[in-house]
Amino acid sequence: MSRIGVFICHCGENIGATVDCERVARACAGIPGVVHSVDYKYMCSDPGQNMIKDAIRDHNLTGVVVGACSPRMHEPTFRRACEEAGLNPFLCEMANIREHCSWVHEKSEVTTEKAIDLVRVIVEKVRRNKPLFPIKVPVTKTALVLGGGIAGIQAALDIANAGHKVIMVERSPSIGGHMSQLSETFPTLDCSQCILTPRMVEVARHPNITLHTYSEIESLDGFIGNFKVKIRKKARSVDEKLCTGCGLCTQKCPTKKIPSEFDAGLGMRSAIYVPFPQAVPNKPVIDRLHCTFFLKGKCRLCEKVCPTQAIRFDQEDTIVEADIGAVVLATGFDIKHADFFPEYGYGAYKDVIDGLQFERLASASGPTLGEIRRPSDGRKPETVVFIACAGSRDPAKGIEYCSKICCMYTAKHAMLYRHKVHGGKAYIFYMDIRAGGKMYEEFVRRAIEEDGVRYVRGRVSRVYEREGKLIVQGADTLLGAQPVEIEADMVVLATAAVANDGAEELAQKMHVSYDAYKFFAEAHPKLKPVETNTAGIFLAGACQAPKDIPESVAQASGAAAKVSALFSQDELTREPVIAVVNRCAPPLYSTCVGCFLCQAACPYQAIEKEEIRARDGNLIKTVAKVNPGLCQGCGTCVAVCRTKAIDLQGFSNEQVFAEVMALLNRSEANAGI
Amino acid sequence: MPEFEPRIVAFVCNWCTYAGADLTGTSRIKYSPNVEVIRFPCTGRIDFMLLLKAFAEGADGIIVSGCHPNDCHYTSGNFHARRRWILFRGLLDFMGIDVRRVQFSWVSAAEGAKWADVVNTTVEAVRKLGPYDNYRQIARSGGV
Amino acid sequence: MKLGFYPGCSLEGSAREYAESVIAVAGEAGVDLEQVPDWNCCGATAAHNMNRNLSLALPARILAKAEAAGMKEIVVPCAACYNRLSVTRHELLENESLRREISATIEYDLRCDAEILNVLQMLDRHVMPAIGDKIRVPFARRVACYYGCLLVRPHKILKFDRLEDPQSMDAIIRKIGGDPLDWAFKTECCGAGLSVSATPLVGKLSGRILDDASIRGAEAVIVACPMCHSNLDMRRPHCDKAMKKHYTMPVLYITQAIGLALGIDPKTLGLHRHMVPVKFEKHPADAASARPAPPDAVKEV
Amino acid sequence: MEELRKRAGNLLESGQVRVVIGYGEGTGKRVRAVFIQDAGQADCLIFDERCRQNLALYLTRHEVKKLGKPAIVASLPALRAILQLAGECQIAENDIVVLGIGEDGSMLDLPDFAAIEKHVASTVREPDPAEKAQFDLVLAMSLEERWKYWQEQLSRCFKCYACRQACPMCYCSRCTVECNQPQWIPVPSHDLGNLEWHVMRAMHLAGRCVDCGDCSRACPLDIPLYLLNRFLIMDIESRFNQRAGTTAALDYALSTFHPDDKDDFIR
Amino acid sequence: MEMETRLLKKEALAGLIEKINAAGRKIYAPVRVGDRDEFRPVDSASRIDLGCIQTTQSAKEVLFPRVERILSFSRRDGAMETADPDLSILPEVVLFGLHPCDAAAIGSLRAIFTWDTQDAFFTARLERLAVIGLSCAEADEYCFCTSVGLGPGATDGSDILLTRLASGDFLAEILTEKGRELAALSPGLFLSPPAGADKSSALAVVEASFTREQVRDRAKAGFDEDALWDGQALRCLGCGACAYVCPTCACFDIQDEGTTNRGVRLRCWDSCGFAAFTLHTSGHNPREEQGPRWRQRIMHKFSYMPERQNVFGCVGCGRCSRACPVDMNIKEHLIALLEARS
Repeated sequence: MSRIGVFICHCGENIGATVDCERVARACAGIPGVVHSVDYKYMCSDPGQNMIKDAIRDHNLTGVVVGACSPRMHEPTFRRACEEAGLNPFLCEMANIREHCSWVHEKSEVTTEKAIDLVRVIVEKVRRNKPLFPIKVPVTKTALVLGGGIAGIQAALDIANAGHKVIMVERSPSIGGHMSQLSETFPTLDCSQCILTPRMVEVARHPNITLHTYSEIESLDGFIGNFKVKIRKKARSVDEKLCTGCGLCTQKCPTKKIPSEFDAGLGMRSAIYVPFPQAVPNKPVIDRLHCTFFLKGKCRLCEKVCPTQAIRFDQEDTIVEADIGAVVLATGFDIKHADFFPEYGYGAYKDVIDGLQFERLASASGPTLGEIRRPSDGRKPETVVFIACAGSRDPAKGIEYCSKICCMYTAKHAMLYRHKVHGGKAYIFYMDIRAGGKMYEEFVRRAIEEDGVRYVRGRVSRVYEREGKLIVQGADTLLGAQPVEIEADMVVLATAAVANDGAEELAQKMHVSYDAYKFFAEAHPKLKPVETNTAGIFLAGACQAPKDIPESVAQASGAAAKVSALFSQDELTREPVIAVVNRCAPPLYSTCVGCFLCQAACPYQAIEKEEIRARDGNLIKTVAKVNPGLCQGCGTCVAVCRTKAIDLQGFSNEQVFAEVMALLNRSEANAGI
Repeated sequence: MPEFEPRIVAFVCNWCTYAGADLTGTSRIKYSPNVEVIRFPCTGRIDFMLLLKAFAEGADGIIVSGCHPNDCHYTSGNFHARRRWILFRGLLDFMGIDVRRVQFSWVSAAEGAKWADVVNTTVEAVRKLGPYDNYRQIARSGGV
Repeated sequence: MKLGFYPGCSLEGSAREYAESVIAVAGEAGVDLEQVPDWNCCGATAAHNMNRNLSLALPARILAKAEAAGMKEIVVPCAACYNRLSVTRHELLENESLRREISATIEYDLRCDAEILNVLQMLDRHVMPAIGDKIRVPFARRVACYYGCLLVRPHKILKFDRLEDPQSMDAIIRKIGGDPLDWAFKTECCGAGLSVSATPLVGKLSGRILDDASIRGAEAVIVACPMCHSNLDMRRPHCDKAMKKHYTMPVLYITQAIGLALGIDPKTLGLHRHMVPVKFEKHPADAASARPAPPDAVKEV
Repeated sequence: MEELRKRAGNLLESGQVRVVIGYGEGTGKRVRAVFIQDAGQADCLIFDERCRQNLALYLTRHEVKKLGKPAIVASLPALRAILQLAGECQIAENDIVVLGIGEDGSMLDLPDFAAIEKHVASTVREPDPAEKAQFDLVLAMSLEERWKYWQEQLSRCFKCYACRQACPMCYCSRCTVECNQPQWIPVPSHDLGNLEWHVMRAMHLAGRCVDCGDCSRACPLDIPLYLLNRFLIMDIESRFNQRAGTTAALDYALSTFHPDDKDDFIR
Repeated sequence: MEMETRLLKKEALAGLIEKINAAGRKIYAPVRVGDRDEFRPVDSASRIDLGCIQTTQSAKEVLFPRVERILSFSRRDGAMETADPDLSILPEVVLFGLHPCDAAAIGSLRAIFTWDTQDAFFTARLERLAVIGLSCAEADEYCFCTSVGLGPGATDGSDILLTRLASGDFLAEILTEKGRELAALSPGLFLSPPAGADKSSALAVVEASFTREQVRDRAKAGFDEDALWDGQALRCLGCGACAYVCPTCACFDIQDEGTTNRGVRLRCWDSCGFAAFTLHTSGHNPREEQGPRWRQRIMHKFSYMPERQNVFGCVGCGRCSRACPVDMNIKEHLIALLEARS
């Protein structure tokens, strides 16, 4: 007969305010099989947990039900407490009487009645729990870091320095990400290349890191500790071993008029190119869409000049397979482009540019070698208007969130402009300045007070070109909403930070959930920011949400720490919530009739065929068998199986059946003795 | 005569709708208390027999909710569930069982407000339909 | 081809020439415009700050009359009427209880299935395809197409053209041989109803519009709304006073421009009714960097 | 019939098969399944329009398997059942010899599953007009009427399980009806027990039933069970374009899916 | 109690039914349903199908319902209480038009239900039952009552046995006390019998193929002839149709339904034809295949019951053969059994 202990938590006032906890405890005492039923102010506190441990020992309990918050919150806490008291942790379950009851209903008889129901349902479930023991699964101690921006670089270095193998995959020809495109970085204005390139070199030379640039993920299968990844190394048309990176080919290449992605379209590059001088690996790539050889079969000039004959026009994409234990997603972000702002004339007027393009103008390795010049006629602009929140915080444009970093880099841009063009006038139209980081506010004050940047609080309604000038129409809400009209030579839009295109397909390929804006979804906004709902896959950087460099690096180190923790043991213990095919005495041996309709339903291909043979070796029947390493416990096979031969540990047919019966049959216990 | 309070059981998946319902809680959005939730790892795990059991045991309405297509933590559990519900709902309707009392929905972990709305609209709809006497009558004939 | 036609008060009053040109051009394309029987005032912008149900009932009654007469498409040249009828139709279709309430008020169970077309939609759908080859005198003028506000807002309901940078009128002008100017004041406010209560303000607002058009060398301003026409044309003295300049550009309705291109004589097009005489002088098209015409199909958020 | 008897005799004499499952004369005008084990008895094999029972059901019975490799006289429904059983790994190609008989009574040469698939694909299934009329009648009923109709029909059932035992696709060694941990289906044949049994039976045959009609014919109380199966067959065919008994490969509606299966009821 | 013979005019039948109805007795009789006959409650003679050879289901449901609540339990503040159903409210029932084989079947049922413990439910219903039998004027190839010691005019089990004469009137033999009570309800309708009324000429002719004693001895001797039983049972599906339509099959299963707090105990029909009938919890099944189960059906009716309750368990009504989906004809199989020398 089961000896179940029920522990009802007040959670301070969170539950106690609307649910009569004493009555719930009293009511549950009446349930057959419950031998101990108490309530306490904070069950998850140490005294609370000790109450449980003592009760387990004193009443030698065979099951524990904690009526408190969501199991997604404290199930591990209480299960660990039970384990320490010698009770199998899977005999402890939680009834969610906080998020699903006390917080969402008024204080009333009905609410307490519902709380009792919810606890009673879980008591019936625990009564039918079986002790389960974690599954031991080997862990491949190699991490896959997806994305070569500063977040990816930091994560890769931390994991590699912890002594584990890392495979980094970067989509573009070189690592570095958006940070490599920046001129200086706030709030210290130190040169982005100077602090980034040493790290990039460190990645390239790190013995534990295998770098695949100009490559993408083909597929990812398996599960935590046992992923199998297929990486598609796109054909560079250059043999990386032979190429010394001398750059002769890029100079001699006749097709020079291709807008450079690295320079955000302001500068030009050749068909065979290295994105930027400090590129790692410093090996060129042939852009097959523009290269004359691939278009018309002629030229081959780069092949002729190459001192080490490293050009391979016939190179094919290759698929690299690897066993992976954990994945860090650090694929970064993008900014909103093109004709998203007709009212600002963006994409129509050459002198209306976005933040990244201004960075390239300000960057010493940029198309204008660091001088701020107008893309239209190359003249130095005397008046530049910066427009913050271009697209962000604008429900009409479908982007409601704040992109977090634009206030800071817009202040930086204005400061850089003032430094580079002394007589220039800089205006910034803003709504609110978000400068919450360390030394951030001081940086913005410096821009205003020392560099004379004029901040105008108001939104710009229209930018139009007239007689060579860009007329910026806005309002100044601090001066009584006066309409303001500025004749500017150049306008810089701080456009919204959005997810990369292709982020959705990548998330689906990695079985990771994502939000409405296609940013990857963290497991818990506050408590698990670097994990995803998929065990073994972690997040770092702006792919999770717009964030600046310090936060990306911090998150990357966090993700790396998680990976190192995972790799710290040889075997990974996995939750034993997996499916099992029943076995019984001969002559039946199992109710499974070997129809294998379940096999097609299993997303993890975890169901195999097993032949049951008699002692003399002849085949009696072929039945299904679940591979405990692959099964993730979704239970689809259990619902597809006609003969109920396969059952899910922790959510067995008997348990869920009993839960339905208990929920709908209110007993005297509810009547409240 | 006090207003009829329907009893509704909700079968939800742990990763999306249950988490969505948690979010409804953390955002303190009030909704009617007539619905009680049973947690499953995935909608793929919900056996169609459980819906029949729920009606047999006196439920007036049923909610089945899980992850949006392509969001399933197990990649395809909700797709299998959708196909199962398309067929099962058709069969129940063909046999005269009132499928207006069964509300299927996708609620993600970020849609706390939607969960409250699904609950409230289902409770109101079932309240309008009244207690499920037809089914309760044959359940009583079961000798209980 | 028979279409419903709702002139509204201004097309029978101060904008008679708009009605005449619409009917003339439609006639050329074989389109017979049949007035909505016993139509009433659409409530314009005044009704809805008096009483919401009134602002819905007035247009609803018009729709009811049209529906009773079996009209499937109703042409509404005046932008204000077009706006009121479309918004009302949208509200009633979205909200069943409101539809029943308003149907009760006007004593007609309104189904709202008739479609509301503004003049540009009517031209696109029924006129331009029919008169492609009938252009006798190409309207070879550099013009500024002015859309005003009510033709494109509220965008979520009207879903007509692009909100910030509309292109439909420009496209029509190109088709009849004109050279539509690329300029930024397409949807800037002309002062609308303030024409009576704050005429100097209208002078300033409309003046700025005319000023920008003239700097870019526009020979005329093309409009599709009687309110815009009256502010840009009738209030021209106020504009001149506010901007301290004298603008001679005529203001034409789109249908008048098409009429001219089709060779219809100016009198039937009602050109003689304008305050600013309809004469075209060649302005030196200065070297303002003409903005390349953005692609038609670009869909705006 | 002559050719059938000749081929059966040869198969038995040559030892290719140990038993021929076919039809023989029964009581009065009735026909019954016969299990011919020596060539001499081959003459009592018959085939005419009375022979409608789906003999494929005996292929999964261990009493019959015990007799050794069988040949089976297979009309069209039996052929569909054989393909579906193959798809569910219950019979392999060389386990049986198929004596296929076309609708016109002529012998078919069906050496392997592929040939059976081709033949089944070439036939068109015309439902019996009376059954089609009854189906449309129920479909046209209101919800309340359908409930009353099915309560009337199902309340007569006394759970003799002839519908289950007569069905070639119900070969489970322990049917879920006999599972009492938990007791999914109430055992007594009261209204609730009957309704839940027939819903489960229909759902367990969804995407598997080959529409041979044996369940309705076997029911001693003439309850129109084919209506439930046919509804699901048509629903699956129209929504997912899948038909049971058309391929020897696995193509089960409930364990496959298409990302954009259409539904009009999920919020 | 000596037997009286009276005459019941065919017009008087309606009156008799009315009288019985008026006396508050519930009458069941064969009624045409679609293309079959079933026992249904009737309140007027017109609905009775006198020409019915045999109903699909037997009338045993009146004495032994397919589902019967034998007790209910509920938990009141901790303690479990049980309550027996109130048998006093059972109605008085009259089975009209029961053929002699079905009437005799009641004897077999009584033998089982009162063998060692008196089954309260069965006996309560039996006390309230009166049977007005109807001799068989017609039989079909499935009937074999004469082979099991009965006949188209047998009187066992009936309180009154009507035999329809050529004139359409009924010869009524009042056989028991209950029969006399029924007749006393409407004395005017029972007239003195016409002279020379010969009952046997109005009866159907059913040749006997064997005697039940032959089958009893042959079956007992043939218990181990597996090949014989297996051969006969190869095509048997293992369903329960034969058991559930049979007037003498009385096997039942007990099921508890409800929750830990309240519920009921139900008795419902079961059949030895099912595979799970003899399945042990250990997984072992003494009767693993259909052959032994078929043998059990024959042995129980023709060997075990005569031995234990000296009454035969088969009355030759032929329902099991008619209902069987795969034409397992019991008469034909018994003949085959006798012909196959052990």
